[in-house]
Parts: sequence; structure tokens; C-alpha cells
Amino acid sequence: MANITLVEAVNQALMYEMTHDENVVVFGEDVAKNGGVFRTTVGLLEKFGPKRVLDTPLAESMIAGMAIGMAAQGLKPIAEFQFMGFIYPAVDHILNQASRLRNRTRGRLSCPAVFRAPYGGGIHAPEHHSESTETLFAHIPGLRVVIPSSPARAYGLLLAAIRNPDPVLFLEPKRIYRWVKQEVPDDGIALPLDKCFVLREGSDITLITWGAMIKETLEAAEALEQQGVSCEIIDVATLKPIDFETILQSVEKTGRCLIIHEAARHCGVGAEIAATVAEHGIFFLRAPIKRVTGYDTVMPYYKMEKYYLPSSAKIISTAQQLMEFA
Amino acid sequence: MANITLVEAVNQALMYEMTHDENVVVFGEDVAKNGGVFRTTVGLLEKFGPKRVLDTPLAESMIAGMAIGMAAQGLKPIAEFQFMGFIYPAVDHILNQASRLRNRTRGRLSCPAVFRAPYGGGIHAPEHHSESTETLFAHIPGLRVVIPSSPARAYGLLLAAIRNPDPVLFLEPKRIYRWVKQEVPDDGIALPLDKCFVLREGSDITLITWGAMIKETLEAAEALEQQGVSCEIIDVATLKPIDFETILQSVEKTGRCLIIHEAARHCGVGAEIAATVAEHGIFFLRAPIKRVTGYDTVMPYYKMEKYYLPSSAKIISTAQQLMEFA
Amino acid sequence: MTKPRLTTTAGFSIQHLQFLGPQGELTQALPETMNHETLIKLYEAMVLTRLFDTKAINLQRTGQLGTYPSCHGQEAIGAGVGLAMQATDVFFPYYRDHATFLLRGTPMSDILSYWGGDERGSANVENPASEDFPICVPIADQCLHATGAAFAFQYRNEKRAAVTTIGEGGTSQGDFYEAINLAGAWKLPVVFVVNNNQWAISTPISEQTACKTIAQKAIGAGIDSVQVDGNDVIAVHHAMQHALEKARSGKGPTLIEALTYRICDHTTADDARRYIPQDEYQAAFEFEPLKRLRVYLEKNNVWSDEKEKTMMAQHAKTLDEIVTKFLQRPKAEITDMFDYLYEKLPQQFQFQRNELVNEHG
Amino acid sequence: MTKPRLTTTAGFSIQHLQFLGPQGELTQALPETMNHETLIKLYEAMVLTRLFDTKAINLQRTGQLGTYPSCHGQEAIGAGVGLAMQATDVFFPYYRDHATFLLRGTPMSDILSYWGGDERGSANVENPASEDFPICVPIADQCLHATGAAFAFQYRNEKRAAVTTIGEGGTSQGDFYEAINLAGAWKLPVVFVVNNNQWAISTPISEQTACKTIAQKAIGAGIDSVQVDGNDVIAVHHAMQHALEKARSGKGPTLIEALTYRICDHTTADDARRYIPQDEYQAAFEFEPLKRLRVYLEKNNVWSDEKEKTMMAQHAKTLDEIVTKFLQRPKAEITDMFDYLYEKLPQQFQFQRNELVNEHG
Ligand SMILES: Cc1ncc(C[n+]2csc(CCOP(=O)(O)OP(=O)(O)O)c2C)c(N)n1
Ligand SMILES: Cc1ncc(C[n+]2csc(CCOP(=O)(O)OP(=O)(O)O)c2C)c(N)n1
Ligand SMILES: [Mg+2]
Ligand SMILES: [Mg+2]
Repeated sequence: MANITLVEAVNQALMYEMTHDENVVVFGEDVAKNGGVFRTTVGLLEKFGPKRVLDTPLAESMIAGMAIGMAAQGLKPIAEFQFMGFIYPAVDHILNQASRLRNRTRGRLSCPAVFRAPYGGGIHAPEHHSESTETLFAHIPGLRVVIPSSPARAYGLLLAAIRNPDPVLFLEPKRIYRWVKQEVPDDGIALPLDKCFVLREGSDITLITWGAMIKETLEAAEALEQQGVSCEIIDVATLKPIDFETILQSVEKTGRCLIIHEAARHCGVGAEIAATVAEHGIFFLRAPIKRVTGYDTVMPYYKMEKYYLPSSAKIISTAQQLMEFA
Repeated sequence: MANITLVEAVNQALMYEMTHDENVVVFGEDVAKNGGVFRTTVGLLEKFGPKRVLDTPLAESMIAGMAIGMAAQGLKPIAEFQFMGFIYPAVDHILNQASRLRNRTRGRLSCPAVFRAPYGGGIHAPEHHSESTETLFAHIPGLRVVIPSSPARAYGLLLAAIRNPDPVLFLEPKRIYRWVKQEVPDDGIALPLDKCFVLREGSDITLITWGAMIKETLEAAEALEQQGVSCEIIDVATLKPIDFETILQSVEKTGRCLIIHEAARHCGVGAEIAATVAEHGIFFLRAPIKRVTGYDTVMPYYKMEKYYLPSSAKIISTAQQLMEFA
Repeated sequence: MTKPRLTTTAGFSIQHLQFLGPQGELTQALPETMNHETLIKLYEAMVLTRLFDTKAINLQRTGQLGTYPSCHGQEAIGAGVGLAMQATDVFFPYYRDHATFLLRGTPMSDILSYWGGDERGSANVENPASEDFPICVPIADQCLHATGAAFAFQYRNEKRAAVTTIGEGGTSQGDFYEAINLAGAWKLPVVFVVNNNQWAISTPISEQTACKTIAQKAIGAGIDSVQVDGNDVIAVHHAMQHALEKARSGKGPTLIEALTYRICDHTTADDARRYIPQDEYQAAFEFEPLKRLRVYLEKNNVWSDEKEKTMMAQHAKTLDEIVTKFLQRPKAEITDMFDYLYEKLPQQFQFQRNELVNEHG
Repeated sequence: MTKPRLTTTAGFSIQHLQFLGPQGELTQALPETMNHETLIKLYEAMVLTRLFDTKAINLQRTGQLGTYPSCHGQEAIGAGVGLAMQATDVFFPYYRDHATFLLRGTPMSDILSYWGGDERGSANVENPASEDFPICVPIADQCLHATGAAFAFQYRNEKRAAVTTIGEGGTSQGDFYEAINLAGAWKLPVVFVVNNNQWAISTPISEQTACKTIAQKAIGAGIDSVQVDGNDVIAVHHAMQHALEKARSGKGPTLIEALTYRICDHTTADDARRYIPQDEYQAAFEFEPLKRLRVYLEKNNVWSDEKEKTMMAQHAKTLDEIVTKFLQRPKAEITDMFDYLYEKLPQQFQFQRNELVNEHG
């Protein structure tokens, strides 16, 4: 079994589920003939044909809206948005319709759709191609928001998302699409949604993050370890709902909480995590809750994006500040 | 000078600014002939004519998109969305375009537009007419989000929003459109944006809220006062940016922080306030930071909305819990 | 400046269909698929719809119902659509489809529940197998849901069609256009029915678009369309039947523009006198769909004051049952707001559910 | 089943305009407004655009530029649009308008800066008074911005027009439709130019819409349209001039469909061989706009290999200056990301600006 990247793991999960569930249909802009601009859907058209793998006309509201009609009819639509920066015309359908169909029909109809989009910066992409606005969707009742951070989690979480009976926004951290390779058995085994993953156990400080920032966070933890700071790293993975049990247990153990995300800070998902810790875990805390995040600025064009993105150096220095609280 | 309601104060501000700035143009669905479904724009057509007060075709993305072209041309567009539940098709233009125009042209072009929408529940309106999703917009860099909670603040803040050289989302709490009447001199004096308003001074606990929840919060404060609990009430008013100086000063004084909002809790603006207090004010705190908010459910249809909306009883009991931490 | 030579590369035209004129006169022979028996059935449904709306408005005025949009004047469209559809077709309504609901067998008490602020209004507990979508308030969203369902029918080679309705104002929405364009590109089995009642709340169609017809919007999506007299139930029904057969047999989508007039306030929260010229408004009653059909049926001696009285008595009874059922519906569970949010409520929100129960349970 | 009688209520047709055929032959007399001098100017701009694109692709391949979309094959559209526009008109581009930028006097080094990941690429510091909008990546948004500006011109009774460009794929977006519909309803001075290059990345127009022409989408908005040979700069320029005069004189909007072909990858990040049939792709070069214009000019003895050589030498110099200016542009301030966010940076974000300065300043 070969080692594969995150992008290949996404493709492997799509292949697996399309093979085992003929209700799965994949569509979006340039996902068929072209195999997706990041090659996540490569080979699907050849294997499953034009009935199940479709290039759509160029319209994002349409992509989301039709997915809802398909899902209510018992299909398992997997709709791709080419980049997260182009998902906004679909917000109405995701928020007002997909996330509410079950509730507003009291369970008569439902919307088991998956909305996929690559998100985040750091690949020197053009304007609007480096968005990280997961919080907008994490706020939406009835929706799930999932972000993998490794090939294995991409495979297992995407399978779980497709099988989930309710709508899921599945955001793919394109910066680490090809970062590491991992053995990912194509066994069709899904990972639990609604669970955090403890990537590294530690006793001094809890580093909470998701998506591509896992990279800098792991680097920072290595360096901090050298300095004798034992870091616990939590990959939140599912941003709606959030597995606060795991997070609070960790903070209770370490007494220090540092949240890292790429998105802008103001009302980012990090705020929800900090707020919940400040309500239920405040007496565990030895230090303030800190957030190392993207700034509340527009994501700069690529020449400056590295100054916007949280660096491992900044994670390290902030963790050190928190360590000063004994 | 007559006492006026919040809805009349909005109308008074529009009248004033249209009289004094011929670049101000008001448009939206049914704002002209019909004077707006809540009568906020009543009389404008008669006074300023069809060139400056326009009913648009039925398309929200269009309303936002054209406002951007108008604003870049030096007009002061005031675009109305009939209800916040219908603003979502405009998210792309507000987020990707209006909020970025100045930044992406390095100041060559700008977007002094005001996007108005009535928001919130509690008026027994039909489905989709009771949304409170201000956090989606508060997360957007380059945008301002303002919510008044009294006739005087509606007048002063709307004037400030119109005169602001950058885009402002101005959300009107329709539940209190006609709650209280106040003397509001039509003096054209704007209130500061980016400032919180301390509505009531107190020493035991800080109650932080905005919009229509001011009503229940004031009621709760009255009752708590009877029980000897001295409440400070802060009307955040501007949710992006937030005047954290005022908030932190208050929490330093009271040592207790209770945030109240109508919107769903997960990633609501209350989370940002709690997170910032947990970072900069944690050592002032004698008690956990608590949030009394709408649930992470779809806003129920009107028969059940009162069970969704935070009640003064719940504010009181939560405040009492916090008072138990000496 | 001399005009250059232009070569014509494409030509289009818009066709209009009518059978029954305003005076109840046939302007052409009845289609084979139509007969007096069916027309009586349609007439009875249209009258019941009119009475249902009137009743609902009264319920609202007396504080027993929330804001309500009646479909006064549009009954022929709803009835024609409802009768032409088969049980296996799926309906994606807007919010003035009461005649269609009636003929689709949607419990009318549910419609009252919906406008009465109760989610169970869209649950159709009497027929939970119904695949029809609930009333759609965000204008034009339903058009895309219909295309998605139509794709599913095509995908499974089912001989079914999706039908969606919208107002002429709604055709200004990008979603409407994206839906008809996709339906054309993918040749989907879907029928778009535009209720052109001339007004979008206070905005007349003349301010909504420069198009002379709504039917011509289909040209911009490369699909077929036809304009029908929307006050002529025979024309609506015939056009629908034709479009549905075409859709079910894989020949693609159709846009039907049904011309009518909103002879009522936009909703009970509206006062049309603010913006509709009274003469125009009054004139519209001359063309409304019920009168002309009754005149036609009477001229052909298949209807009479006698029959009218019997029907009215029956309708009154039916209405009472509907209203009683609505008013006597037991209160829903407060916790429903959590219990139908996800198939299984995530732990994080379980805590919130407990909060709710503790305060109000 | 006998067909019912339908009455025709509206008719439409699509006209096509061409002056210069693929072999460089005139298919009709030159318009009065066109002469050889102007054609030479256009030819030189089109060639410089081709060279600029080729240069930019090389810069990208050598790591000196980010992803870049060339407009190979579309130079006649950009040039015709650019020459027809007046300085006082305002341009709302998409992202393949390099020929228009050139003729609008937009600094071409700024275009490289934009695709080089530098916001200053849209600042036009050499002409800060320019009201032209920056390159628009979110497809179709620009159409609505153009209508807004057109409203401002109408509001101030200015004889100006807004011009916006878009690809044929972009016409599937709701925003495109909402914009042309509004422009029609309000009779706005705006011209919509569709670059129909047959492909939207890997999606051919046949999968984009069932429409035989893009021009007919104007019928769905009730506005005028014309289809032109987009590889014939004379036709593009003539149609633009006509549409602009019409707009400036208050006669409303026009949609121009310019037929062309994308004889390059979608961007440097794309590989068109994956999806474009090679024969179709090669055939397209027979129709490309530069060759036919050169042939025409040579046939009329106003162009020669001699002149071509001189021009090429001049262009090479110009290009070097552009590239040098781009490469030697001093680094921007890191703090710019805060300093242009609002007119005055709010206190809350002042703290974040300090964070940035502390880490990287
Ligand atoms: C997206 C959206 N925007 C605005 C509204 C508010 N609204 C409700 S009905 C209506 C007018 C609709 O007119 P039309 O489409 O002609 O349908 P009609 O009501 O005339 O049948 C408006 C603006 C809405 N429900 N949805
Ligand atoms: C709203 C939006 N969705 C998707 C994209 C990604 N994208 C960039 S160009 C393109 C194809 C555009 O094709 P067309 O409109 O025909 O213009 P062309 O590139 O052919 O000139 C797509 C899908 C985008 N930039 N914006
Ligand atoms: Mg209407
Ligand atoms: Mg194209």
C-alpha cells in the first residue's frame, strides 16, 4: 500500500464511496474532464461516467441549490466549490435551506449533502483564492463544518461526511494538500465526526488548532519541547459541533490554553473555544487564554501572505508568555 | 419637539442626511412608493423624488453589487434589505467587494455604502423574517457592523454610518422599532461609531448586550437591583470594531461578566467578547464568563420563538449564579 | 452614418395561449383532454381556494393566524397546475399555491399551521411519504431545488417531473435564471410556472424588467416557453399537461408565464391601496378566473345557482373542518427546535437542550 | 392530439456583425469611423498585448510571477473595446483585458504587480484619478458594479458610459443576469461585452447553456444585443462605438457577444491539453485576430515586413521597460495590510498592527 498525500486521500475517499454507494454524485466546476483544479476528483469521470461526475455551468448558488433538491431526493450529492473565496453566493442556500430542511419539515425531508471547498492561504495563489472563513459556516445551526489535517483524517472524515444524514461543509486545507504522505488503507472505515483528535500529549500547555495550522503548531511544539515545555496538541477537526469534552479535559490537565487559527481573529472559531473554556474551564486556568490568529485584515496578496499567516515563531513566543504564569 | 420611536428616528436620520447631502440615494425593495415594509423610508419619495428614492427589481445580490459601483462613484448609497433573512445572496458583494475595495486599490477607490436591514425575532413574523446573524458580518475585515438600541442612538449612529467613508452594515432591531419613544432633536449630530454605550452604571456585574436584548437586560437589571445586585449595562452598539476599552474597564470594576445576545451562541459575537475578556481581563474575574444567548437551533417559527429568545428571567438567574462567586 | 450589414443568426417568438375569454366565451375549441366534468372539479377547487384564503385572512384579523398571503385572482393557475401534476411528480412551491396544495392533497390545515407559526405545517404527517417541498419564502430558491430533484429523476430514469412556481418579481433573482439555464443545459424534467400577477408587493412589473413578457426570459436560457392567460384554467391546465408530458418523456424543461392579477393585498401585513391605482385594481376583477368559468359552465347548462348553493354548503363544511383541525391542533413540543435539527443531536447542543428544558420544559 | 391555436405576442432576432474575414478580406466596406491609420494603431496594440502575455507566461514559468491568465486570441476584443472607450467612460474589467488596459493607459507593470501578488497593482499610482475598477476575479461581480456606476452617471446627467467585460462562462452567473436586467429596467448607460472564447476552463459553451448564442441572453433582460466576430477588431470597435454612443445619449444598455477562441491555457496553472481536442484547438489559430489584420494591412500596402520589424523592435523595448519597472518595484510596506483597510484604522485593530510590527516590522 502506497503512501499518499491529503489530496490523494480525498480522491481515495471519493472513489471508495462512489464505488459502494451509487447514490453518490460528484459535481462542480471542472471536476469531471479536468479532474478538479487540485486533482482531487481526477479519474472519477473515467471510472464512474458522466452521469455521476458532472461539470456544471459556472454558478455557485446553483451548485448549492441543486444539491439540496438532489439530496432531498435521496441522492448523496458532493458539490465542489473551486475555492472557498467563491462559495459566498451559495451562503443563502447553505444557511436558509440545506441546514434547515430537516427541521422545517420536522424530519419529512432531509439534506445529506456534502459541500467541499479548498480553503486557506500559503500557496501563492491569486486574490480571493486564500480565504479562511470557516467561522461564517460554523455559526449556522443545522450544519456541520469539518476540516481534516492529515491524509488519514481526510479519508476518514470525508467518508463520515458523505455518510452523514445532514449537510456537511468539508473544507480542505490546500496548503497541506501535498505536505506529508501517509499510509491510508482504503478500508472504507470512517472516522467519528464531532470529535477532536489529540495529536500529541503534553502537560504544560494545550495548543488547539485545525487545518493547515497543524503544521506550524507541530513545529512549535517540537521547539518548545526542546525548551522543556510539554505541549498537548488538539486538532479540533470538526468546528461545528465542537467536542468540548476533549478540549476541557486537556485544559484541566495543562492549565494553559493557546488557540491557533489562520482565519481573522474577530469572531473566529477560536473565540468560541476561548469563550467556552472561559465559562467551563476558568478555574483550571493558570494563564490568560490566548489566540494566535490571522489578523482582522483582508488576506494580503501572496507577496505579503506570510506576514499574515501565524508563524511557528509566534506560536512559540506566545506559548512562552503563557508559561511565565506559574 | 415630539417624542419618536426607533423606526421614526431612522426615518428622521434618512430625511436629515438626504436634505443635507445630495449624494445620498436610498433604494431597495418597496422603499419608495410603499415607504418600506416597516415605514422606515416613508415620505422620502415624496420629499426627494424618484431619482433619489428607488424601488429596485427583486434581487439582493444586485442591490449590494450596484451599491458598490455607486459608492465608488462618490454617491452615498443606502441600500435596504427588506429583512436580514434575505441578505445572504449579498454576502459575496459585501465580503469580497465592498469591504475590500479601499484595501485592494490601496485607497484609490472606496465604498462609503450603508447596508440597512431589520433583524431579530419577537414580532410573530413568518419564517426567515427573524434572523439574527450579525456575527457573520462582524467577522468580515474592512466592514463595520452597527446596531442601535434606542431612538436617539438609531438617529445618531445612522448619521455616523452614512457619513462613514467605509461600508457599514446597519442592523435595526425590529422588535423594539416601536418599543419606547424619546425626544430626538433633529440636529444632525452623529454619535461616535466604534464606541460602546454604558446605559447604566453598577458595581457587581457587567451585563453586555446590544440591539433588542437591551429591553430584557434593562428589565433584569431592575429586578436584580431590588435584590441588591448592582448591574452595569453596556450596549456594545458597534460589533465591528468593538470598543473593548470600555468593556474591560467595566469588567475590571465589577469582576463579573455576563454577555446577552439573541443570535445563536456558537461563534456568536458574544464569543469574541468573552474571548477578549478571557485574554485581557482574566485576572479581574471573580466568576466564569457566561453567555445568555439564543440556542444553536434554527430560529423557531413564531409560536415557539419566545422559548428561543433569552428571557429576562434567564438573565436574572444567570446573574445570580455569577453573584455566588464572591 | 451608414448602417453596416448585419446577418441574422437566430430568431425567436413568444406564443400566447387562451381558450376561455373574460366573458366566459370559448376563444377556441376545448382541448380533447378537457371536459365539463373536469371543469366542474376545477371550478369547485378554485372556489374553495378563494373561500380558504378569505377565511385565513379573517383568522389573521382576529389574531388566530400570523401574516398570510392570499392568492385571490391566481386560483386558475394553482388549480391548473395541481390538476395536471401526477402524484409522482414533485412540487416546489412558492407561497401562493393554495389551489395546487388542495389538488395535491396537502392537508389545508397544515397550510394554516405554517402561517400560524408552527413548523409542523410542512411536516405533512398525514402523508409523510410526500416529497413535495415546503412553502419557500426566500424568493427563487425553490427553482434550484426543483432542478436538483429533476436531476435525480433523470439520474434514475424515472418518468417524473419537478414543478416549481414563482412570481414575476422573483424572476429578477439570479437563482431563477441559474435554474432555467441549468435546466436547459442538462435538459432536465422540470416545469417553471411564473405567476405574473403584475405586482411584487408595491413594485409593478414595468419597474421589474424591461422585458415585454416573462416568457422571453426562457430565450436567455435556451429553453421553451409559452405565455398563457393565467385567468383561464383551461389554458393553464393544457400548457401544464403539455410541459409535463414533454418533461417526463425526456424532452426537457418549459417555462410557463401565466398572466393574472393580484386582486388582494400582498399579504395581511400589506395595504395595496398605498400603491395600486384603484381604477386599475377594480378593472382587474373583470378578468378574474372564477367568474368566467362559472359563466361558461352555466352557459353550457352544467352549472346552476342550485349546484352553486350545494357546493357552497359543502365547502363551508370542509372549511370548518380545516379550521377546527388547525385550531385544535395540540401544542408542539418545545424541544422540537432541537429534536429535528440534526438526525442525532450532537452532544454540544444536548447541553443547550437541557437548558431549554430547565427553563421552560 | 390536435394542436391548439397560439397567437404570437413577441418576436426577436439575433444579428451578427463582421467586416474583416479570416483571410484578411473585407466582407463589407469599412465603416466611415475606421481608417488604416487607426487599424495600424490597433494592430500594434494587439501585437504588444500578445507579446506582453507571452512575456508574463515566461515570468511565471521562471518563478517571477504568480498564476497568470493570458488573453491569447482575444486581443481584438480588448483592443476594440479600449479604443472605442473615452477617457471619461469607466471600465469594469474581468481578467483578460490586457489590450484594453494598454489602450486605457493603465500601467502594464501594474498588471504584472497584480498577478505578482502585490495590491499596488490596482492602485494606479501614476493616475490615481482613474475611476476604472481593478481586475475582478469573483466572476460576474463586476457586472453589477458597472450598473451602479452607470446609475451614478445617469443620476448626475453625465454623458459617460460604464463598460464591463466577462467570459461566456460567467454569463451563467445570476449576477450577470441581475445586472443586465437592472440595466434594462433603469435604461442605464452601460455596455456588457462577453468574451465568448468557447471555454470556461475545461467546460465548453455547449455544457454552459442551451442557448445557441450568448447575445440572446439580452432578450431575457429586455435589452439590445449584437453578436460580433470577436476576431475582427473592426467589428468589435464598430459595435462598441455604437453601443457607447447609445449609452451616453441616454438610450440604454447593450450586450455585445464577441465570438473568439481561447488559444492558450486557461491560466499558467492549467493544462488545456487535458480537455481541448487538439484538432479543434489547432483549427482555432486559423481564425485568430492578429494574422488576419496584418494580411489586410499588407494587402492594402500600409504594412510591410519592414514596418513589422520596426514595430517589433519598439515593442521589445517597451516590454523591457514594463518588466524592469515591475521587477524593480520597491517592496511594499508590511503594514499596508492595515493601513488601507479603513480610512482610519479602528483602535481594536491598531493593537493587531502593533503585533505585526513587533513580529516582522
Ligand atoms: C429573497 C427575498 N427577498 C425579499 C423577500 C420579501 N418579499 C416577499 S414577497 C416579495 C414580492 C414578491 O413578488 P412576486 O415575485 O411577484 O410574487 P407575488 O408575491 O407577487 O406573488 C418580496 C420582495 C423575500 N421573501 N425573499
Ligand atoms: C465566482 C467564481 N467562481 C469560480 C471561479 C474560478 N474560475 C476562474 S476563471 C473560471 C472560468 C471562467 O470562464 P469564462 O467566464 O468563460 O471566462 P474565460 O476564463 O474563458 O475568459 C472559473 C470557473 C471564479 N474566479 N469566480
Ligand atoms: Mg407578483
Ligand atoms: Mg470563456
